[in-house]
Amino acid sequence: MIGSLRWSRFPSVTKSSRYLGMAIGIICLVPATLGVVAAAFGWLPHDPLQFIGESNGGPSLQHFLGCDSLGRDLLSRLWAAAAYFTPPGALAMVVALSLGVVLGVAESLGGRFWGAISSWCLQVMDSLPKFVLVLLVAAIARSNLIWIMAAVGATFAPQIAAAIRSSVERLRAAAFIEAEKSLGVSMTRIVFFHILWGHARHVILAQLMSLMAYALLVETSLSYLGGELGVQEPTPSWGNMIALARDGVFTGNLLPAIIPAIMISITILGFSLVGQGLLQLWEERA
Amino acid sequence: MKGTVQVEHLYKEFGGSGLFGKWGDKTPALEDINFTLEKGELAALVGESGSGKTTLGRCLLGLIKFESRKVKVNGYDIASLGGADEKAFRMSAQMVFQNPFSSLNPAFKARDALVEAIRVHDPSISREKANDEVEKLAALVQLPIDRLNEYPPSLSGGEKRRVVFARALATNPDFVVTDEPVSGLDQPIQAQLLDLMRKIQRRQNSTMLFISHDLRLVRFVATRVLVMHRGRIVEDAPAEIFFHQQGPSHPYSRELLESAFHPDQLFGPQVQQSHPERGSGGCSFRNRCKFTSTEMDQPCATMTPPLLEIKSNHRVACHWCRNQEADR
Amino acid sequence: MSDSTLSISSHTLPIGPRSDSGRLILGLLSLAARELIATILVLIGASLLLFLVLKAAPSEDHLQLRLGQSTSVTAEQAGETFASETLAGQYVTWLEGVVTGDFGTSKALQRGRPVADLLKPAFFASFKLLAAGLFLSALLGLLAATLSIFRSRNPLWRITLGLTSLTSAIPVFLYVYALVAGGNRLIAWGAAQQHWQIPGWFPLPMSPDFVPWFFAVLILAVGDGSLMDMTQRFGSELRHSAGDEHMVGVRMMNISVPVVIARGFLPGALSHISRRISFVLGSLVVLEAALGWPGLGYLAWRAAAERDMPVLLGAALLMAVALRLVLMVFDLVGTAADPRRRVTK
Amino acid sequence: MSDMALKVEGLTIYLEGRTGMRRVVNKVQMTVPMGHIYALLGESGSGKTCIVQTILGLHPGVPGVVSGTAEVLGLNVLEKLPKYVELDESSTPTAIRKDMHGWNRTIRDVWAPMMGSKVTLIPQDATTALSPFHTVGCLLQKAISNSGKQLGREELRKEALNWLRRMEMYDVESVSNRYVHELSGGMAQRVAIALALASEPRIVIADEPTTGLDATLRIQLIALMASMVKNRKATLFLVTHDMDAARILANEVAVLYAGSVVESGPVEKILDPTYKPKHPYTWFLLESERRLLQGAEMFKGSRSISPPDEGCPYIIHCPRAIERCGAERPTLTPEGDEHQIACWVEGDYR
Repeated sequence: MIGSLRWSRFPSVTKSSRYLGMAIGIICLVPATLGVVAAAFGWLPHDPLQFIGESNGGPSLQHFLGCDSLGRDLLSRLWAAAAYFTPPGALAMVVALSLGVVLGVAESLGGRFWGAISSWCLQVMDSLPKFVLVLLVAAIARSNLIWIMAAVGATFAPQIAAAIRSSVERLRAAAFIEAEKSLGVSMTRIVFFHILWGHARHVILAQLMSLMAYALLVETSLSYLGGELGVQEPTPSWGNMIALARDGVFTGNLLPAIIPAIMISITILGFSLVGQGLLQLWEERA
Repeated sequence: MKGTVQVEHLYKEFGGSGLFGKWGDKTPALEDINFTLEKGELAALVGESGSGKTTLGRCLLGLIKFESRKVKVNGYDIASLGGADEKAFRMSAQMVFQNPFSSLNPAFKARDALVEAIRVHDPSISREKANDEVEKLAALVQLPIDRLNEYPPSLSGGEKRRVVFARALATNPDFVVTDEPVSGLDQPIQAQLLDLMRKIQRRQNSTMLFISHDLRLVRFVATRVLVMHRGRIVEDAPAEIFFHQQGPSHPYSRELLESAFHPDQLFGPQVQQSHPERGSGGCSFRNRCKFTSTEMDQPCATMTPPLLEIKSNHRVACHWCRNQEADR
Repeated sequence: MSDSTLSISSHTLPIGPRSDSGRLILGLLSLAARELIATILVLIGASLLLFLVLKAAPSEDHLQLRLGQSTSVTAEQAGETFASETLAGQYVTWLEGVVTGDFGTSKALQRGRPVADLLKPAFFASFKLLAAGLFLSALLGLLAATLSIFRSRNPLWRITLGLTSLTSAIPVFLYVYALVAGGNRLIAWGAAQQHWQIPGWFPLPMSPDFVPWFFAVLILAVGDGSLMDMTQRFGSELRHSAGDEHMVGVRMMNISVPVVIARGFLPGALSHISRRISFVLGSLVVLEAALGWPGLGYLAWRAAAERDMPVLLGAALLMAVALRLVLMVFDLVGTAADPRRRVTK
Repeated sequence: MSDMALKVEGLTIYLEGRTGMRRVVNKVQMTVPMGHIYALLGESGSGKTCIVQTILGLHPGVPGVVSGTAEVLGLNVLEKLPKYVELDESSTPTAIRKDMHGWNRTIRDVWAPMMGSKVTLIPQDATTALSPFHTVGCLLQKAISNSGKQLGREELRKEALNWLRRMEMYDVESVSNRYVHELSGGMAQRVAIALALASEPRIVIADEPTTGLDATLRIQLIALMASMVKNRKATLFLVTHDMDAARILANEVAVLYAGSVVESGPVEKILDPTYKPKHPYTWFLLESERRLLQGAEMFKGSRSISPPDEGCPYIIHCPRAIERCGAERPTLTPEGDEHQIACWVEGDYR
């Protein structure tokens, strides 16, 4: 009776504010999603690579957000950049998920030998600074975004594995895994259905959200810094759009620099807020 | 073969460190366990916590590795289970775990847990049919049907135990190990659950190993009592003898029985003494034993008493009891 | 009750050192020894991983590693002998050089200069920045977390918390861009107003690099999600620590509550910080690259841009070593703070 | 100062549940004189622990709405709570007090001088409820110095060891250097009893001290507590569902069902196996114990998941309920010497 009531000296966050956070997060993700959808269906207002407008032209009915210094439509480029980033970003998620799940499950359920081996692998990955490893891959792969994002995913695998490990430890301490085993449930079903889907789902999703935020951060940072490491012109990226418009500040052309900056910030904010909301949802349920 | 348990010379050690578990100290958990159970028997395994009761139960179901000459449950050799054999064995032997709060996945409804238990051995059963089965099971363990749609955290302790019990019964097992199935519950609920268990066991004529630390719970349920102390079985007696006729023989069993039924007699100054170190030879109970004398040449201090029959079906591991029996 | 502890009502305990401090020191020493071995193993693994990544590249980048590692032969000769070795042989040769402090020579960045000479001064500059950034981030995060817990129902604090999320979502390179642009505008404005003739008009001390350095630290502490992450993790850690079951006993015994909360909080917080270092190192690279400050991060970025592999690998390994050592120290501190982590198996 | 150690009147507690406010404790009345041992007997979920935690201000959560008075050593500990009475005529809560600081202030102002010195607690599970950061010796020394004794360092140490010896412990030096999580359940519980008694308290509150222990160990601990408490003439407020413990230790007992006291009186009267209880729930408790011991046929279903808001909480299971039981909540009425029953139907049950 009492057990079902909420007990905590410091109630974490009220329900309303949690949903508020999630809602704000989702709203923040809307512009980027719109871009992906628009680009996928070919609804972009203009060709993002064509010099059609006047250089640094202001917003008009034809160009909603104006044009960049080379006369390309800003809105089209903005959306095209989101669409261009999506497949590599998804790849990062896939890599992180598969690597993290394999290593995490092997670490916590693979017995002593495989456990030690995969734990070593994870520690090795974790001990190298993520961004530097990505730099290395970027240097080798000659700024191929697919490879860069695969590296981001790989460096994020320890985080996924940690979520799985803590989940398994919890269930094991609770004798749950053994109970299922004695029932005759196969190990595959225990791992995928009970542990990954039933227990670790929220945490893994939250980690994937923060992975997406990080991947976006890495991509834009590399593209902004230049040095043939990130996305190269003329392919649009929010990072190289800012880099191109960097000096516009001094000539009064703020828009081409500020709009991608806002897009980057709110998209990252959206990913982190959704991830945070998922974590709180999980914390409350557990 | 179904419903029988044969255990010969079972040993189990815990511990060991390093990559392959080869280094470090090992703690013996079970030493030289021997017993057999016939079909339809309800044996109670009693002893204080840490005596290895649960470990023995897990060994019998092949959940952990152990060393033994022969352990056969339902006719399956547990040490060499694998493949199809294992699947069939898992269907015929079940365990009700100690902690129902955790042996159910909090993310799935009670109904889903039961459906899974039914469908895991025969995936051809449709969901609707499995649902019907589940409702039958719920009726069997006297769980209201509407409680099946709750998530485990919102079930009460007794209800959770019923769900866990129903899950173990889902495959119609011939052998069930119930590990402290009612501990931590209120007395009325304990009584109800025990009653239910006994009825079901009689109806299905399955063999059951009932692990408990409380002899009161065992008294009217068990047909056989196995007393464990520090990883050894020290007494194995029919319930009739243990509770009614002459009472238990081993001093430890006597103490257990007294603490359960006549707590007042135990009052007064007690001398708490250390247990002898494990594996140091001699009887593990000797320091607490009322009957052993302090002379060191006594066999109690030097020789581990073997589990020997003093009467038909009644085996005790105690030097003193054997002497008594010889004197008689 | 686990079955491996067979001790209820048995009152014997394994004989060990009597005093608590003795046990603590012994336990920590053995832990430190074990961790050191693990660290060495992991670092070998890290170097192997780096080497393999380089080797996997379609180009012959990995051959750069041997360039100039020994001085007696010419670079070309060394490269040729290196190329003729087996993969394992190449790795061992490289690792041997790295362990003895010979990272090879720079290929593009400062052609011909030993990498070790480049890395050493850069490392200390970056380390200072990193440590300050982490410390500030932890401090701000702790502050925000404490407020969010103890004043959780006050709307003002909610807004503050929302602001931490918002400020934290802005990437470091944007902050740097804004900082540089803002600074330049300020200076330009000053010039336009002819303020440069008036001594002391500039509101901040211009001379030593302290002010920009402090801003850099602040950016490192806030940007790239650092502050938000710290606040969130610290908050949940504090909540766990303060809501732990033993608080009942602690309150009833009149033991100081804040001390107990802090001791429960410390190990988890330290492990969060150590997990965060890896990310902050990335921010450091971006920060230094964007500001053009000499440091390990700048070096790494330049090396990557110019495909100067010996320098990049050297920087990565140096960062890994520092990271593992910090991790080890944090683990020891956490273990010292919480006796529950000291259980020797 | 009154000679009452603990006096609870009309204590009602609402807690915030998933489906809104929920009444967990309803108008509980208790008086515990100095030197008495009072047992509050109830099944799990009947609100026992909630009562203890509210009285002690140890509520781990926002306590919701509390009304009534609870005097500990003559001091109303609920008094300083801001807005702690917020019930309208039909006693439905109108305001939910969510101000945790009021609670903390109460702890600081009212409880601080008593906590750990005059009033102590024996927790349910000592391994998790005691501080994990202090060794047993350190905890004991703190408890001893809480009593106000001025002792030197060496004396404190010796006294702490003495306490462990009194608890029939073996190898006390080694135990006192250990942390609580390194002890077995039985030993930790002994330490908890020693801690509760070492500061020479006026009242010891024991929150289910014997649940979760082995059968043999449980009896040993009850015996130990009996001898320790009785020797020291301390007041003990025992909250338990263990009828043996209540029988052996207590003078007086109150039976709690779904948050209300249904019967209270001297132990030898109420918990005597031969006693014919007046209240059907008490009868049910005793009868199920008897049947458990004798192996007779058991009852089906006892617990109500949510008791009705009005009327007798036991009405769902009561075989002799009359119309009045459904409409009006029975109040505790005296029935002979010191014996009170809350039931509208008069006379013995069966």
